[in-house]
Amino acid sequence: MTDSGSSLLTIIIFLPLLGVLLLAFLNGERQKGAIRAVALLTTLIDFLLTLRLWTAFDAGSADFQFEELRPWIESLGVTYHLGIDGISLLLVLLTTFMTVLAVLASWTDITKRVKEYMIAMLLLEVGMLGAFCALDLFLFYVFWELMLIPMYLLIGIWGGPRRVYAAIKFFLFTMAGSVLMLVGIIGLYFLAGKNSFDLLDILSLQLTPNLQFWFFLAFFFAFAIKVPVFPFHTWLPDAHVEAPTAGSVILAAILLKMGTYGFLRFSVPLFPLAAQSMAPLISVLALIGILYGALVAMVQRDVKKLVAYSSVSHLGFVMLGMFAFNMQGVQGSLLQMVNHGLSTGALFLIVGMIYERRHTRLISDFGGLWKQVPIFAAFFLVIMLSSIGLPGLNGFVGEFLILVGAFQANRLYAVLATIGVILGAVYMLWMFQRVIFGTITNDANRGLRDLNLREIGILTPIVVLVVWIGVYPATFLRPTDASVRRLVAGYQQAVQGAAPRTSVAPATGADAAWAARVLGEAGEPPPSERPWEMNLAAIGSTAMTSAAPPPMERRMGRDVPGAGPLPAGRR
Amino acid sequence: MSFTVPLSWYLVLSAIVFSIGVAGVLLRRNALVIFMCIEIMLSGVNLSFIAFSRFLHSMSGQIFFFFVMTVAAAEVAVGLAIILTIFRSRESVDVDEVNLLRG
Amino acid sequence: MFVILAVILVGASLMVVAQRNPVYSALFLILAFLGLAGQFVLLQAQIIAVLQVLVYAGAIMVLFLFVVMLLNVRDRQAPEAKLRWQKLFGLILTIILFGLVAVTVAGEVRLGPQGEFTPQRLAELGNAQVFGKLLFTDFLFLFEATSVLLLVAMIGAMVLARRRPLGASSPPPAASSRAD
Amino acid sequence: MLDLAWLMLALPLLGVFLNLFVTGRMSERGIGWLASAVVGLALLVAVGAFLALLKLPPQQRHIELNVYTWIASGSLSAGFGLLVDQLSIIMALVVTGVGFIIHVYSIGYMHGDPGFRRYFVYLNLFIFSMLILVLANNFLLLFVGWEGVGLCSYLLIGFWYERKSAADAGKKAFIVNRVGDFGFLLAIFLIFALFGSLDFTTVFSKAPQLVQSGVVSGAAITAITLLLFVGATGKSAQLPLYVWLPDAMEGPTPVSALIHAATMVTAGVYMVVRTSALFALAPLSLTVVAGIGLATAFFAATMGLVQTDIKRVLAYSTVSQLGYMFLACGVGAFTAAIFHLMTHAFFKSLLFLGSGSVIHALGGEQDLRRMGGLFSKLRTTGITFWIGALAIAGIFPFAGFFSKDEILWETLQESLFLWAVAAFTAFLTALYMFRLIYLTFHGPSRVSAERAAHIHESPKVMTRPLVVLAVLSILGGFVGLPLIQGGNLFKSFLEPVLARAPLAHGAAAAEAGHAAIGFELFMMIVSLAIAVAGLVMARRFFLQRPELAQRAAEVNAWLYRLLCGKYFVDEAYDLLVVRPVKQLGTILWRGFDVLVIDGIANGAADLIRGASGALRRLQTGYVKSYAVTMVLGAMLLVLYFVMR
Repeated sequence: MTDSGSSLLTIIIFLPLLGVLLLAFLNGERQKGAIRAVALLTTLIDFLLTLRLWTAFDAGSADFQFEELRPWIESLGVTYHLGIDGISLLLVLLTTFMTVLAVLASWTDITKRVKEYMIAMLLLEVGMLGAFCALDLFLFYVFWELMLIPMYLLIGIWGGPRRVYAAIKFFLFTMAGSVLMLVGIIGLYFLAGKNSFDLLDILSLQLTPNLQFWFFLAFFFAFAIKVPVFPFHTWLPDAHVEAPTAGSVILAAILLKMGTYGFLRFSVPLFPLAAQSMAPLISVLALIGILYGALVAMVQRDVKKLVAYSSVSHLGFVMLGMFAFNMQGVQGSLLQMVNHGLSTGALFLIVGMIYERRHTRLISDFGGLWKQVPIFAAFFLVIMLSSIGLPGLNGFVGEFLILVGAFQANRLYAVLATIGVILGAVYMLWMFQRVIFGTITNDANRGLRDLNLREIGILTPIVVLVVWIGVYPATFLRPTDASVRRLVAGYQQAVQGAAPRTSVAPATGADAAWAARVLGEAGEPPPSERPWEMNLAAIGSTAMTSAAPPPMERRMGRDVPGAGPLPAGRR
Repeated sequence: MSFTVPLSWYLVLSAIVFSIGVAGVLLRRNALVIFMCIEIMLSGVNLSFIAFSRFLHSMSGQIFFFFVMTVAAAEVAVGLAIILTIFRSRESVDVDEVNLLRG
Repeated sequence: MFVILAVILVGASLMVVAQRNPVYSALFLILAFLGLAGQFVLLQAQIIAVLQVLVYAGAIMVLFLFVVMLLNVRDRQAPEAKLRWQKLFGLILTIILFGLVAVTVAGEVRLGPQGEFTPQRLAELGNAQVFGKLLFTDFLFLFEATSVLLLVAMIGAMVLARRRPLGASSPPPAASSRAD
Repeated sequence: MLDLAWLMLALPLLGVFLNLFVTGRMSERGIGWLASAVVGLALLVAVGAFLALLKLPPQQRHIELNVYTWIASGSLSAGFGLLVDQLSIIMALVVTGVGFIIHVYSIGYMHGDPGFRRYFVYLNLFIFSMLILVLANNFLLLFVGWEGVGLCSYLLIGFWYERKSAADAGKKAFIVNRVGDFGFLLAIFLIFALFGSLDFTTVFSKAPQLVQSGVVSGAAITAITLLLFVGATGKSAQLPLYVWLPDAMEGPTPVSALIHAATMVTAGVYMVVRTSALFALAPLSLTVVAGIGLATAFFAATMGLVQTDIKRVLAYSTVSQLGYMFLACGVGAFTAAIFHLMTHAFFKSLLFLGSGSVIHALGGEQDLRRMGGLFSKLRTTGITFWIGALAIAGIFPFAGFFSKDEILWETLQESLFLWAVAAFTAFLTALYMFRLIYLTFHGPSRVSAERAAHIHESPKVMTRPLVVLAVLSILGGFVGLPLIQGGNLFKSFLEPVLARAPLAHGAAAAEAGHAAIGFELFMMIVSLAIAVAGLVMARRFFLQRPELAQRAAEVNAWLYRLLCGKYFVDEAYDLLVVRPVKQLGTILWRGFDVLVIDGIANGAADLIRGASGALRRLQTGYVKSYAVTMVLGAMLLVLYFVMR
């Protein structure tokens, strides 16, 4: 916990406030163009600054970087502690990226109270960035709540016909969770007894399993509602359907990630034992979410609602991967957060674009759009394919890693989740077919304009990223490597330390440190106790207990980082 | 001026006055009278303050009287203004007819 | 002397409650206040007595009388059947309350530590002097606070008593000229 | 040359990008020829690579090119790497060769279509994906190609998206394939979990010893192979997932030829052969593969018998022939499977393109009942079609004879029952193929008058490819001459790839088989006789005495209806899978989401509202009541202090 001397993070987080200040001086009615320009410029500069963050980021280190540590409320030990590691870096990038697009997307969509709208948007960005960068629990909570209000306003003021209902539902659900989290934070503060809310101080806390459980639960509700994990998801479709396009985009792309990020940043490292004991429950909930979201999405008539339920399904994957607690699972879920942000965000953008033209989102009102708006259809196609996880596009990489991870943790979960992949294709294709294919049946669709340059400009960067991640995911995986490795290793150590009987540490005198490393890195699950799985059981356990040369060699080969390509000339 | 009057006499007197005030508040319906009764209640309390001040050899009671008086003055000013407005709009100062706060 | 003043006080208070006409109530209230002031003198709190007469019996009651005259309302005999039980209940409550308090205070009252201002000392220094000195030293902040309170009350009263609510667009002349 | 193998991939991709972004204002011909040229160049590269491979000694014909590491996470590392060996080069040759021919053909066939450019973009993308599939050096990349061709298939089936049936068929193909992919994905997970790697070389070289040392159980290998086979049934249209292929005929005919006959649908066969090292370790899986393959071959043939749509007959025939290939795999005759795959690619694409030529000539007519007597008018098409039919029926000396006979022979080694069914299926094959020929090209014309006026032979750009394919269908078989020791060039070329997998059975039997040349010759004559019997019967039923066929249908009315209804499999799926899933979705949404979860949330809200409603009563608004309450409270407080 040191101050790196750089204020880059502070600048990034609070730059939008400067934009707000500028906007305050503009006349809301007469200078709409200038207002939009200022908002766009602010977010754009912010995005460029985060790019700087990316290039300067040291991918080899698992430590927090760009740290800033200043006292804030000294009497309570609250500090202004910022910093990012591989886990938050991608999400920070995603945030600034999607906010630019969201501002662009509201260019013509929002015509009333533009000034207030943009101010809410920029404040939202402050909240989101702050929450991703905060390393002080109190600070995190402040930013966490800060996001809530602009979003509430975005839905409640600029939303659809049932906006007030949706906004209040959104607010109450999230609030209910975050209050519990506050209780948890305060509890931790007193337990730590160091007069500090600092994450790193609290991390050093050794909690009993029982305490961990209760604290985990307190945090769980806040994050699970935000994600949303299965039974807490009903606010999501309403909020999405009623929110303005940009609101849905931000909501789907970033706010939901707050929940998953929270699990990864706080719940798992702080309460590993509770996480372990809760993992089956959460995995099952995630699974239910995957299948349930997909099934419900299938029968939706409103495109936006369909996309909203598909979010439930996709975030189920994220949760499943995370609670597999191994490299592939966690890294995949991290990548999938970004993927979901991109593809679902883009889907909402696309739905918004068509809504702006036709003022309807019912699937039955469309059909045969390809003929009329081919560019729109092409973008839609690519995004849809990315959403259903076609290899070569981003969704596949994330889903694949998650499933590989989940498969190692529990085969049954992975099998069931894979069914979700099939269902994902079903509802998306079906919707796509009904909207895009066929002949034009509704005359209102005949005069439809194709995308204009601004809209193409919005979607193109997303498509580029979608393909980029799909073809060369290393760009995005590598920065997360070290941090995820540490996270998984920390978790494994905690679990191993607490329950030596489930450990597979070699008793045969093999190098213990080496074994620990392997355990930490590969995240090999303990051998299953179920007899039917014994014969299929991961050979890792055998490899470690018997020091037989061939498997040993294999393992070594596996664990050399970046030993992907086989030695040449093997014929 | 003998000191034969014990403290408890004063206190009983103050209780009597206070209770009369309470009874007034509860029984009367004219807002103005109710206000007056509140003043009576305050007076009862004031009496006990002063009595205690006297018997405890402390000035705090008297100081407190001063503040009670100020608050009472403010209260009367605002309260009467409110009564005035109510009267303007409802042509009555009967508190039982004013139930706008009903949930 | 105590008894005489006490009788005046109680009697006047009762009349305040019992009188049907608010004007009489107000006048009886003044009488009660005067009685109370007498009690204060007995208690060697001359300055308080003076304040009681000046502020209560003088200023506040004038205000009361003024409003009473201004409104000039009589106690209308509205149907009270609905609230009769409440009145009864109130009366019973009052009596019980009184009983309780009286029982509590009537017995031997044990006093805490005594302060420095014995009657002798007070007589030496002068009640008003001590009072003033304390008010402007130890209780200065509270004193200032009350001044603010009074200011607020003043403004509040003025705002409330205005003919038209603040900020409302001017209603048609006919409406504003409506008699109170 | 071998180092340039990546060019095979790069060229079609280049074509995609050029046609997507650059050639916006180019003429139709330019677009078409550009797209064909890139595939042609890829073919040249493939040929070059093939020749280079031939120069190497057989044991060194295994080149791996690692382009870059694709996904690396923890111990998982999947590269973007190419593997050029005997198997993949044959596949690459077939893909680029047939692909090139069909590209050229498409220039004529798609002439004037508003989606001309889009069509060639898809087609190039398909070649690209297919080459990834066959050249991949690990399971994950294979899966990428696998999904890529699935996507192209989806797009091309639904190419005429305004037709609802086309769009539906595309969706159906994609989703059914996804069901198969489910198995494939799980197999990949299992492979990674057991072997810690996804590279073919690593997995295959490690599998036998790990099984022998007992580290990996036989059951696990069986599970992997069965899951892989689930994937293969999806892609290669085997029971029970074949239902998408007949519907896929909604796409343009060249697409049916390329994707749904020659290349993509054979991906499953390729995958099984590629993983033969694993299948060889799992006898149970092989039995399943053989059984499913044979069953598919038989049922598809029966269904093909009664179809009236020219392309659907061919589609069922494809399903049936794919079944043959799996049968070959199942009996351990992997080379025979690939051999049949290759010859099938030639003659089936020939047949499809021929049918395309017929449809083109008739202005879009596909119904056999409105054709007939076209031979005189469409001479080139007719002749080449005949060649194709003779080849598929397995008549000497056409290509199909050699490959099919090899499969039958290997099957006989395995089991007499399997052979009997397979032979009967061969008979059915000949029957429905020649039924098709007679109904289309011979007999009285049933073409409607206004269509008859426009009948014309297709342009040269379409007939030339037919001729090329016809030649291939004749000559293609001779690379795998049976009987003569060493005459089977194909087999000896391919064998090293599979040799590393010690076949549990079949191989030894095949060795034994070579000894008994006389017996083999006899069996060849038997299979030839079966095919000829089919021909003769078709001639009698559909050309000379059409009423016989009519009567046969009437006598076995229920059978006929069953066959026409395609065993009502689609209906069964609809009833048993599609509708319940949709209903479940509705129930979950309307019932669970809205009622239960929101019910709980709203219930909590109602509870609070109710409670506050009760409390509201206390708020009478009367100052008096408040005063009374206050006094009551004060009294209680005093009471408390007194009592204390």
